[in-house]
Amino acid sequence: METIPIEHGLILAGILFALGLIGVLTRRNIVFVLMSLEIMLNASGLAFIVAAARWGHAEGQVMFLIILTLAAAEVAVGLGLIIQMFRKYQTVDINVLSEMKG
Amino acid sequence: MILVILIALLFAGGVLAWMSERVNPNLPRSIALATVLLDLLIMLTLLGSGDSGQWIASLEASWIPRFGISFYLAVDGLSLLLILLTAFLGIIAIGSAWDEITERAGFFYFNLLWTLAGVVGVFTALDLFLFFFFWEVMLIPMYFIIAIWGHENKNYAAMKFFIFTQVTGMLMLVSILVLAYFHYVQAGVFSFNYHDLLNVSFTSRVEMWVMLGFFIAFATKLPSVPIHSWLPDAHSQAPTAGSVILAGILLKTGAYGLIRFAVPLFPAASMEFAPIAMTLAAISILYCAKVAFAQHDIKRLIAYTSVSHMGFVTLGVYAWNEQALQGAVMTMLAHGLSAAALFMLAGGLQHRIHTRSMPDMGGFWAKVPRMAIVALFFSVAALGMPGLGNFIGEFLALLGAFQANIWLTVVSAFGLIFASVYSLWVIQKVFQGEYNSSKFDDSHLSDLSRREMLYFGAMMIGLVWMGMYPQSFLDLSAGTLSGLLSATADAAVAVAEVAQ
Amino acid sequence: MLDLIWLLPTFPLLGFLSLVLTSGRLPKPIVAAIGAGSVGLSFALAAMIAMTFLGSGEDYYIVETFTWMSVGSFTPGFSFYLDGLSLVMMLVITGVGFLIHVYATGYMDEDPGYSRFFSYMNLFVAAMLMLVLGDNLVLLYLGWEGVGLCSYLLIGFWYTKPENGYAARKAFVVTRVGDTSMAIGLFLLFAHFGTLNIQDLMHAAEIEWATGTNLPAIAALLLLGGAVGKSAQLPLQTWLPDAMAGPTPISALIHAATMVTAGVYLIARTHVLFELAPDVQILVAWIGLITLLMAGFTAMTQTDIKRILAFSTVSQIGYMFLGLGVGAWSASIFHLMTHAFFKALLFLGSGSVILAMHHEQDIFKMGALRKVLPISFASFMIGSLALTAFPFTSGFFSKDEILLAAIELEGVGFWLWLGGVVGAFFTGIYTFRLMFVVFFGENRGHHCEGEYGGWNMSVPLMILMVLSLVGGFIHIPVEAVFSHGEAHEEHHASLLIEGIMIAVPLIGIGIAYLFYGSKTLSVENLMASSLAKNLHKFWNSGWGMDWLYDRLFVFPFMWLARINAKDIVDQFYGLVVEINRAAHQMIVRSQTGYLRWYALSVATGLVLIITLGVLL
Amino acid sequence: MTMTLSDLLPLMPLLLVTGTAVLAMIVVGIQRHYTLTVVVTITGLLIATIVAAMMMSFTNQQVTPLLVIDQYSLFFTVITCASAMFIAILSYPYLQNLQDQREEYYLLLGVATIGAVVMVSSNHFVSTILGLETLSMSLYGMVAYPVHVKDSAKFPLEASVKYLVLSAAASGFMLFGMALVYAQTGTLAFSSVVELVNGETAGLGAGFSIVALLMIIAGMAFKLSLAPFHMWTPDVYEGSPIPATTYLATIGKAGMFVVLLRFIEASDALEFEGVVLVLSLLAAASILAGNLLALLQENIKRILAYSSIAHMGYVLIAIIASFYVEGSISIEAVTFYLLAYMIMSLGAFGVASVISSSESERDHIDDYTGLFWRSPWLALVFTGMLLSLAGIPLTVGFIGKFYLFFAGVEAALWVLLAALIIGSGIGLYYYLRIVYRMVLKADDATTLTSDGAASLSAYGVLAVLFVLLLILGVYPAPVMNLIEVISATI
Repeated sequence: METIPIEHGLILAGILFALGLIGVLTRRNIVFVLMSLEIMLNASGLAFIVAAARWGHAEGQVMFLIILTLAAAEVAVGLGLIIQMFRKYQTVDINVLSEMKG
Repeated sequence: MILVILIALLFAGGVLAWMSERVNPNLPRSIALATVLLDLLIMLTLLGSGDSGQWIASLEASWIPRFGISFYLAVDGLSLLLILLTAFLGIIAIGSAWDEITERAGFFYFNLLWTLAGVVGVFTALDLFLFFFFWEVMLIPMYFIIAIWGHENKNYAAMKFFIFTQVTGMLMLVSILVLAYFHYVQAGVFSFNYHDLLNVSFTSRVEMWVMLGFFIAFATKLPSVPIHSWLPDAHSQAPTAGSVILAGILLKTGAYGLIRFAVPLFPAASMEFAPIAMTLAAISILYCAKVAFAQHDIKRLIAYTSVSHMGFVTLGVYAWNEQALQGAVMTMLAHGLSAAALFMLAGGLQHRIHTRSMPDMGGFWAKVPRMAIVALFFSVAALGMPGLGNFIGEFLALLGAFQANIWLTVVSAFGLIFASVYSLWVIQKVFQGEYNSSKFDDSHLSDLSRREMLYFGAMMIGLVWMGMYPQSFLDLSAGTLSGLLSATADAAVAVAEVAQ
Repeated sequence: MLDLIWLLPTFPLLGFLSLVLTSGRLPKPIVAAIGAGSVGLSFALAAMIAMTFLGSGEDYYIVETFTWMSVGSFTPGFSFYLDGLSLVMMLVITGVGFLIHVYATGYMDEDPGYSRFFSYMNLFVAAMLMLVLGDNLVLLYLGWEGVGLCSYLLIGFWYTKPENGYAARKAFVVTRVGDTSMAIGLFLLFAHFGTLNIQDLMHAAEIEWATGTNLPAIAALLLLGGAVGKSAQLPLQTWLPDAMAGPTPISALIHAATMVTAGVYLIARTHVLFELAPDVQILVAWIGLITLLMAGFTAMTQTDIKRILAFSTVSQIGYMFLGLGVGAWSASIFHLMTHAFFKALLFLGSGSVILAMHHEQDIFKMGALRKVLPISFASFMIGSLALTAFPFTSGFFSKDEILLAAIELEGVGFWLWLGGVVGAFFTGIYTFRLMFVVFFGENRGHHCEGEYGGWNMSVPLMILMVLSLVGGFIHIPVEAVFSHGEAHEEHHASLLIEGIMIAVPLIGIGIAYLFYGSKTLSVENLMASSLAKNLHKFWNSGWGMDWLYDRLFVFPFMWLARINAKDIVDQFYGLVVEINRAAHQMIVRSQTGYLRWYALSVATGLVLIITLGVLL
Repeated sequence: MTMTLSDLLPLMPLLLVTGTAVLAMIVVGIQRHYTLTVVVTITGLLIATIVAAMMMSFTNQQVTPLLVIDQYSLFFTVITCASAMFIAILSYPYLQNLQDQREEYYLLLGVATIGAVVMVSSNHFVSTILGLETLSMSLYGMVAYPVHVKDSAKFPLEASVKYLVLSAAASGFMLFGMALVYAQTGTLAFSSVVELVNGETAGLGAGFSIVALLMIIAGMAFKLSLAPFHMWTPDVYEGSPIPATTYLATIGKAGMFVVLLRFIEASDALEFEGVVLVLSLLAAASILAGNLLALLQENIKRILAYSSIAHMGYVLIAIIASFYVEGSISIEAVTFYLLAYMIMSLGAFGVASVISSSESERDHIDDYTGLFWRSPWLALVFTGMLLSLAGIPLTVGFIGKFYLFFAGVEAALWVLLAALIIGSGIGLYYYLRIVYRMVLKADDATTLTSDGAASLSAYGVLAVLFVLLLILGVYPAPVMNLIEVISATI
């Protein structure tokens, strides 16, 4: 059976990761920022899966599950904050959060 | 043990003085005075016990075994001379603060005593870590003295003082550590003990760099051009007692460091470096004398003259022969007294008329004749009048330096001319000429009080003693200095051969 | 007896201490008693010591008291060295000094700083005695600086006037230039011989240094620097005329009789060194000659009575230097002594005139004073005669010896002699110009009530008059000191030369008479030409030396000081601070507060470190 | 992979902390009582501290592949638990007047401490991530805690959002890097990357390893706020309530540093020149940027934030030195400095916390004017802490800096030492500026202390810290010996 080379999988994960990062950088809507963060975390998860496939371990897959949980928790807290933010500022534009500087 | 008591007494006295303020605001100064007097008495018991070349008293206890650091204090003739000066000027400083410091006196005397404790520690520590420890300990209380009781620009001055000495101190720390590390590599154990570190050998390049770390730290404290510029600010802004301590004692720690550590630890590098150090000294002497002349602020002026005079010390130390070294030590002592006295006079004037600006003064002779005579005495002492201590120091330093480096000595000797220019200029501006009170409030312009005369009298006697019978002082340090000279003789010869 | 020599400086020193410590609280008579009495005691003791010493027939006598300091081989002591030279000096200092002290008790009578004045005077005498009695150069230097200090203090005695302070500082600083040169000379000598004991040095130098080599020349030059500073010779002569700002007894004591001759003493003391450096020795002569001529020209143009005398002092010390330069050591010392007599007399006389004229010093505002001020007139007359070397006055003998020694010198000797004679001609003119203007002619408006002061001012004048007249017959016992330097045969001068030397000053006096006594010749006519005017101005300013030095040294120094008052090194640290500030301002702008910007920096950082890490 | 009782015993401190959090939750569930919750939390943390300290002498074992309970981790467990306890005590008066539910804060604090204890014991990526995220997740909550309150002094929301987004991104870096390392080595435990590259096992190439390591390092650098990953620090510090800031600045930093230390030591990352270079650059940049940024700051929290950037840079020097130096001296340096840093940061923020409260934060430098004459003891403690941060003798900061210098000299890291000196020099300015403000004459004579009994305990904490500061500054030998022993276990 022709296996997919590990490099390909990692490159895919890398591209995903980069996309997520770019999303974080370019998006002004905080919901999209959170989504981009999800993409970054999931890219890492993919990388773990790929690596686990290389070694035939379960460890990498366990790690992926942990990442999923982690991302979920992250988003939960994040969304909570977004609600507070929307209450206070009536907007989800992340640039309003720039009162502290210098 | 006696050495620990010396230092601990000052620390404890400081705390006690601070605490006592709650009982009675006049108590701190009495406690401080009593503490330093007691210290002086204890020091005097050390006099005459043992040969001056030997360690008169010492104490060694393990402190931080991880690094082979010990709590190692010892006193020989040179150290004793300097801690005596410290205690003496400490008393004088307390005296000058007696009426001047009324706010938060407790904390003031706390800082004063802690500074003194740090200085005594510096003069007695023989473990390099401990030395550095005390070196830094004395800075903080001094910082407070300037920053709290200083004059109009105190924050700037205090900050500058602190940053200059601290940053260069860190260079010295690095050097100390390199030294200790080399000792570790060569002997297999960590040690910061002075005697152990004397035996460390280097390649000449490394030695030069390590020596420079020490030199820069000490040259800052001395101070020497081009790292002198903290001093005029610190002096002009500090309260009188602060200036007395700074000029009288703190500057001497730098010179002491050169004599005790920088040269003996790195004899070869020091000899090689000597022409540069002496050049810096010559520049210090002339340049700062010139800058002093241009100052309007009387305390700034005296501060610059201090730099100029300490140039003779550097010159003497790096000439590294018996006359020159004794000259350096005598200059340290004599300048300690004369500069302290001049700062007290300037401080006294400021206290009375609330200005330090010389163009506003003039003709005070008739108003305050005693003060005028005292000022004249110390100015004349400062310009190197034979018969007074400063002459002995500067003359010996130059005499010795001439044997080491003719041209730099000749150049430095011109400092004697400049010294007369600015010294007499001060007398002219302040005490001679027409009296004109329109520029300041002269309602408090009174002559020196009995108490002030007592302090000045003591310092005058000290200077005359140094000038007329310096042997009492020379004998104390002679043993130490000749020991250092013979220990470094080999290196000196080697460097001289290379030079040829 | 001789062992008591240490008491000589001690008496005035004690006087000084007691006056300073009481600081003006003592009544005047007691101050006078202490001030003059202490010097009187010293003089009495000095006289006894002199007799004992001369009676003993010893060449020298050393009294050691205690070691000043002992550092390695450097062990100067408070030791006194008595020989003919120091004997003469000590007698002149205490003797003339005592007379001037007595005179001053009257002169300073109304001054509020009476006690201060005498304390300085006493300190001066003590220091001066140290200078001449010290057996090593360090002790000599102690006295040397001490007299300089007293000179400074006394010139600036009336301190409320800034110009007095200026004159005082100028005197101190200019002489300090010389002192520094001398100090370097001391270092040099010590570096080579390991001692600063004068006699040891001289012996060692004779043995180790060959005549005409570089080292003795340099050493002699450096000492010469000190001497010209103290003795107001070219090129450091500018301070002395200004020093007249002090009270007149000071001018008499310090700036005529004693301190200014210290340079002469120094060279005489170290004459061995100068003999080892013949070039330098002849330079001494030239310096003396040029100085005496320049000062002579200037003296003719001055109008201030004391300044005229001051320039004359410069000129007379020029003669002494001339004498030293030609090897006439004892003649120079002889002239030093006679000069002390007659110049002290002249100054004290001028002091009486000034007091009587209510502190007027311009001679053209005086006139016809010979009747009103007979004692002053007498002292001026005798002093002037001695100064112009009128035959058989004291000045005649001493100046004669110097000039005769000069002409005997091979080569340049004639020119030196000729210069000296020309100088004597000018001396005649300016001295009697002063005489005729002040004491003859008609009163020019100033009211004068006759002699001021009592016996305490007149008696010293009279004693000095006697000394000025007969001082030339005193024999000074310095042969032993200069035994190996000087030819001791009598001078065999031709009649012609003797004649010239006697006649020339008289011609000068005559010219002065024609211009100022009989008014047959008019100064105004002479001054009509612009050349004469300019010359007058030039000479009057002391050959523009002050002008020159101001531009060469004073102004550049002041300029440097002024532009760098803020200390350029400090500015550098200010720059460091500014750089830090600027860096802070710049970098703090990166903290924009925008989340996306922060994320960008994180991402950039990541890319950056990965790039760096991978590339390496 | 089964847990036995002998595995549970070493986990006692962790279990105790967890128990504390759970117990506190139960207490809150039964009845809301502020003081009781606080007491439970403090007591639990205290017990955990004591137990961890007692276990140090005899415990040294790997518990499951995830956690290593050795003397080193126990040492930091003690420090962590004690610090958490101190922060809990400091929080007590601070939050007393909060117009909101106050009790849950202590739950968050407890949970965060669980995360921190896991971190200091971890030598496995999974436990690192678990610990780190537990800590971070709780901190988001602590930072944003007063978010409901209308007139909360600062911007907890903004701080929390910034922290969350950036921290999650950094976690992403770290996770991705871990995945790459895992792809390289086949294990999630900290292990030598280098051996695998050079060994026979099929590696993916050195460049790959470097990228992997650097991504992990970048993630950690973010958490440690090393330049250029530092920008969140001042904003988050400023916006958070002071006790949360304190937690972030002390436990958050120290836990991460222990992980970094173990990771660097285990992975031999410093074998790669690139990694050394990057770490050196991070250290130098942090030192300079941190100090320069703090230079003219007017806000105490921001000053301390920037200075923490610099301090992390200082410690990094010792980590780099560990590669060059034989023996454990540089690990000791890191350990001692972290200890010192904990003490002085706790103290400095503690003073700020004592004079502030949840409705009025006194974090502007002007608030401290004349403090020396109004509340001398507070000012004394603050001065001590600031001087210690500046590295002045008599304080623990000096000994810490001495260690760093020693490590740097032994490793001959001259450039970094130069940066250290320059940075410390700049640092003096802003520390002294605060000290100067405190000794200035005050305009008003009001004392800046919050009311009585509640803050008494906080004063106690400050006193303990101050005494520690001095004792460790003057006689550090016992602690040094201890650190020498435990550092050998890494």
